[in-house]
Amino acid sequence: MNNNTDQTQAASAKIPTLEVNDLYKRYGTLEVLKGISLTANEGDVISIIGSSGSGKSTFLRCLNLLEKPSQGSIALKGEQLELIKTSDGQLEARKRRQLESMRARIGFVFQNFNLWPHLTILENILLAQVVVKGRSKAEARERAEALLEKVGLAGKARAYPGHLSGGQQQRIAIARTLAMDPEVLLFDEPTSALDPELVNEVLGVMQALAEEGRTMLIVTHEMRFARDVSSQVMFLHQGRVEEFGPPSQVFTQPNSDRCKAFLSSHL
Amino acid sequence: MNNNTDQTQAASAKIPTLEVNDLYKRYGTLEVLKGISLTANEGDVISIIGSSGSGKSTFLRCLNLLEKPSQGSIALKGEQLELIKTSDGQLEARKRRQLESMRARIGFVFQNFNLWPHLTILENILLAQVVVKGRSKAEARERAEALLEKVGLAGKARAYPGHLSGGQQQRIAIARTLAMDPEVLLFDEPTSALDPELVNEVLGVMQALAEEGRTMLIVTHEMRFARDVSSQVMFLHQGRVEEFGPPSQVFTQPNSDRCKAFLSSHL
Amino acid sequence: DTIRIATEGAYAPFNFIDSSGQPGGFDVEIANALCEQMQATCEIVTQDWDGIIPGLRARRYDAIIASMSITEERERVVAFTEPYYSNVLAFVGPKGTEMPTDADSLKGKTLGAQRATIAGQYLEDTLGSVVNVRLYDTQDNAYLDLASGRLDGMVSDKFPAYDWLTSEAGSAFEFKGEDIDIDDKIGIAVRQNDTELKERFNAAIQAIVENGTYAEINAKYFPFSIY
Amino acid sequence: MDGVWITLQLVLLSGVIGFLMAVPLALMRISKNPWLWVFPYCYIFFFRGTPLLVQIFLVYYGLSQFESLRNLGWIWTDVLSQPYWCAIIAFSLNTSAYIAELFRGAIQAVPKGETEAAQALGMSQRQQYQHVILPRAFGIILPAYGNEVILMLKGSALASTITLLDLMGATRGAISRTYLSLEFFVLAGFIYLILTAVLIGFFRLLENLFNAHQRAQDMKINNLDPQIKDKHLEDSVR
Amino acid sequence: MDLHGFGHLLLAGTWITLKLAFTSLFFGLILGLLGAAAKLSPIRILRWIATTYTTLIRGIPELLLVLIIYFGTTEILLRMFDKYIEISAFAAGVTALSIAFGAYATEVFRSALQEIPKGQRESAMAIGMTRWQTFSRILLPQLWRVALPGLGNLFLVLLKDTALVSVIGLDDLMRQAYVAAGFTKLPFTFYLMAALIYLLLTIISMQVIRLLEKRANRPWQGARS
Ligand SMILES: Nc1ncnc2c1ncn2[C@@H]1O[C@H](COP(=O)(O)OP(=O)(O)OP(=O)(O)O)[C@@H](O)[C@H]1O
Ligand SMILES: Nc1ncnc2c1ncn2[C@@H]1O[C@H](COP(=O)(O)OP(=O)(O)OP(=O)(O)O)[C@@H](O)[C@H]1O
Ligand SMILES: [Mg+2]
Ligand SMILES: [Mg+2]
Repeated sequence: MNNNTDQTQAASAKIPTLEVNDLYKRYGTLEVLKGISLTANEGDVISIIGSSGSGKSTFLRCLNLLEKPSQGSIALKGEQLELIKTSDGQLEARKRRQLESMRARIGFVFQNFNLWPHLTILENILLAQVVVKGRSKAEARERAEALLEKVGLAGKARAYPGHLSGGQQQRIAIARTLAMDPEVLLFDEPTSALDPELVNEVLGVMQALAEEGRTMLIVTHEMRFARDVSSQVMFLHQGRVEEFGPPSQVFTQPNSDRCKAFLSSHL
Repeated sequence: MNNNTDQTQAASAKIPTLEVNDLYKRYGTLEVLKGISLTANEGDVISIIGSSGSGKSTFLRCLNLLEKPSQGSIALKGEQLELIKTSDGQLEARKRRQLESMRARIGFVFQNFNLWPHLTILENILLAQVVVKGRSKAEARERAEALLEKVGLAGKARAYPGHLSGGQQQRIAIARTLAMDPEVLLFDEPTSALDPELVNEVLGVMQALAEEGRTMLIVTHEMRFARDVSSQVMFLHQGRVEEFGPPSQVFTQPNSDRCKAFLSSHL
Repeated sequence: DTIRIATEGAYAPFNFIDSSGQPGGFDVEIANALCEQMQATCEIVTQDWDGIIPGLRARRYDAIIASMSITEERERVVAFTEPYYSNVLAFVGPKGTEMPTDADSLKGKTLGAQRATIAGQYLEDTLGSVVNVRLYDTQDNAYLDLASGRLDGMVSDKFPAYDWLTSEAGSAFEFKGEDIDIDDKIGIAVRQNDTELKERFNAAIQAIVENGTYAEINAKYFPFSIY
Repeated sequence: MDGVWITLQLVLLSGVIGFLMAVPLALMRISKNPWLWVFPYCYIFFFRGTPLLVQIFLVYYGLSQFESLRNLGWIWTDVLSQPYWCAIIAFSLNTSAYIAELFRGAIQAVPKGETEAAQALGMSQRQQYQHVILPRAFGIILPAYGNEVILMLKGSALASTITLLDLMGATRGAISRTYLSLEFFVLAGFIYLILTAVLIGFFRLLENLFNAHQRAQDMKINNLDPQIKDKHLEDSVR
Repeated sequence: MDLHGFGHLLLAGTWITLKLAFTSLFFGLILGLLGAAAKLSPIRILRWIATTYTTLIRGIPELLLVLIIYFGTTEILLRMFDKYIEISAFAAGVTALSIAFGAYATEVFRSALQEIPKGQRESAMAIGMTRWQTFSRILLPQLWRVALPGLGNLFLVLLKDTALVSVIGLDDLMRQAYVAAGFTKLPFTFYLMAALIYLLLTIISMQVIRLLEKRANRPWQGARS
């Protein structure tokens, strides 16, 4: 926990890319997130680990308000996302415009991909570029094709998502998000359906993105991945941050017993 | 490839649990499986590895005819599944009854879970036990509750699948299949959404099942998992079996270059 | 045995269904008088107009007494008795206006009638080229449009129109010009091979006209003879 | 045969107008803001609740009861007093209520993940609807929408109530001259059947266009692009 | 409103209308489900039958269907036994309306079935359920969610289509209003009254449909996908 504070102080000089303060999320009486704070700077790659049901996905989803948090604050590059309480006690964006523009700057890759079934692969990647970013069709197509090439699926441009294998869908989902050139990227288990070769590739892509100065939050179950790629690791347990720090520290000398136990099971 | 033949000869004395011969699958002009044969004996745990899109899921799905194979034969405990050609050139079960009873004896855990969203978790696990196995409600419920306990989700019995985290859904999918006490179990990436702790647990469950004499085919991207649990490893590439043998051999001295390259990426 | 007779039940004053659910009206009273004359037991059923001839052919009932005009086309499918009254047409227009009913002076006016009736045919055939013809599904609709002012006038069966003119809704209108006799005879329809029943009806009609029963009924509804 | 033409005009024109009205109605209807959903709720309630006949009546005979409308100049003389336009108005209002209800259901049936994906990419609400939700919903309702258009085709027979000589009106006219009612009904039925078959064919075409993903998934794999390949699988070794 | 003593007749008509509507709804739903299942079946003949059914039945006016079924059957019976056999107008009306409703419902169910993710069917089959079990336990319960709005539309149309059966001698609500209007010369009064009754029935149906929809949607409430 004190690592968290250290890190916040260290970063206070420049504006953090993403700043989350004391985030809570309740489903009815079930409290899933119990006050999570996080500061991510430019180029940070933060892995979020924790056991199933500990609130990792919920946390990510709260960051771009796919899930309404119950309490807390979120700021992107110093710009505070304005929130108001709704009648059901959850928070909601005050200005829809602000939310939309923030979302366009935050990329999100879903755990279950959520491709649009009625559009072809190419159209899936084109759409948001054209309507949100306002790119020309030609420009967007060029970008899409380059990305498809990169994830090795150029040949599938005209297929529908229903024709793809799990790993292929996952790669498309990643390409769709990358096409938007977001400043912050949120990945929910981006490699769960990928084979080791592809994991390495995706890992390469992410490292390149980090070097470009993009900030990434990655929920993952692959400890190897977390150790090798990330600049910080966050261990969630029952909706609380139990451990936070650089991987060297978290993986070798965790403070929390809970974290120790969790990591020990990773052989 | 010759490992495959060796193994068939060794097993010829007793009846193999699952025997697949020369399985082909074509989607239009795209040939996804190009003649796959496999013999699995009681207690065998066979891991199927290979890169994304190599046909692993398709192979599993063909085994219980979720996907119609184009050619080949399948036998369960010596009982040949009777197939006939349909007008579109794919194979179909000749007697629906036979197919249904075979399917009830073959468990299948899907890559994307496919829980039934309109039923609660408990009902998801109860349903097939009652309508397919003909168990009494009370008996089925007892079994379901024991399994929920085992996968650590007893508290979620009355929730709907849409309210669960990815890992929780995956565990339910496993429980639902186990509840049927199948003789052969087919798993499509059963641990992709699980954290390392749970992976270990599921691994334990599988080992216990193998010791009970159940046969398992597991598609997985976790090489550690493949190495530790399986009795045989099958490496698929472009719809062909490129390598088959005990993990000790496949992981340390693979014959195929392609397999070497694949494994080398797994650090 | 009983003779089953169908009537429509929505063509007042000839046939209607009153608030107790009983059929009544000129047709019904004639039907009852005929049965009494024939010393037969009768049952009167009501039936929607569109299905009334098919129902007869399907033997749901044996005769139709529902103010049905005797026409060549109908005679191809059913047989008719001698007429039991004659229909004439009349022009109807708003009270207090001059409305000559010759073709020249009607030129450019809008006249209405019910579709699929003799009146409608008459209007189309004789005045169709000079006036705007509007044909309505039901007579009620034609009345409504007359009242709304869309129509300058209307051609209709005289007797039902008489009934409407005497009601509150029609009090602002009156008959215009002369009656139009288009030789429209109203008869009782029976199945074509049912000659025996036809003859019995014919005899009975003659009998009630002669013994004054007919005139009695007529007087109940109209101050003039419609035979 | 003029009747057929009028019938077709009625169906096509009010079909298009009705569809255009249905979309905003459905969108307002699913809003959580009571000021927005009350109007479409009542509208849908009224137009689905009363027989089409009554609606035609109200437009044609009802409007004429208002003195003020009759003084509207060309709106009255060229539109509101014309049976043709009254029929179009009534049919459009009627069908828009039914289609709006279909749309509402379909919009709610679009899987949530697909909307979330659009949100996460920063699409505005309008864009989400325009590019993801409505196209998906349209695909979902197509078969039921075909129903509505066919029902309207047959409903158009009611136009004869207000003196418009559509197909049914023409048939009745013919019946009044011949009294061979059943035979003429059969003839009219045959013409309706042909018109319906044409409509059904048209909707099948639309479905193939809009729901290509389903079709391709289910059967016509043969038509898939033989080029589709996963680069990742290509041999890098040999 | 002064109904001139025709109130009880309107009520009787309403009762007939309701009986017709609900009986036809019941059989029509069954036909619709069968039709949709046939349309999506791999067996070509079944698909062909279902397509013919929906095209033909949706193609001919409902009135004609009523006439054909009622008078057609009488005619056939007449030819067969050479004497008049009364067939119940109610049964004929219900048959005609059910067949018509079923044809439209087929399309609604078909679109709903196509929206259920393929994986749902697959996981049921993989666990060994028969086709019927898959259909009744997995598909049917999920079907309603998508199908209800379309079915609601059809039911409201059916409610009014019951008026067609007056042609075969059933005194439904519309016919009673027509008769009363004819007797009293007050068409506005009686048609308005009939409209109000239809509206009342619509309100009730809409509420019931809303409840059903809410129930069908419950498992998805607050769910993520
Ligand atoms: N319905 C379909 N129509 C056409 N091609 C298909 C269809 N389903 C799968 N394919 C193709 O078949 C190939 C094999 O797919 P499969 O799902 O078996 O891969 P996999 O080995 O399971 O991959 P992953 O590890 O990514 O899940 C892929 O290239 C895929 O695009
Ligand atoms: N819509 C919902 N309603 C109620 N509870 C929910 C809902 N969504 C999630 N939960 C609960 O919130 C908890 C956290 O879920 P979350 O998806 O964040 O877990 P996770 O850390 O991502 O797990 P996994 O690694 O399995 O994906 C879980 O216990 C889950 O059951
Ligand atoms: Mg998760
Ligand atoms: Mg797969």
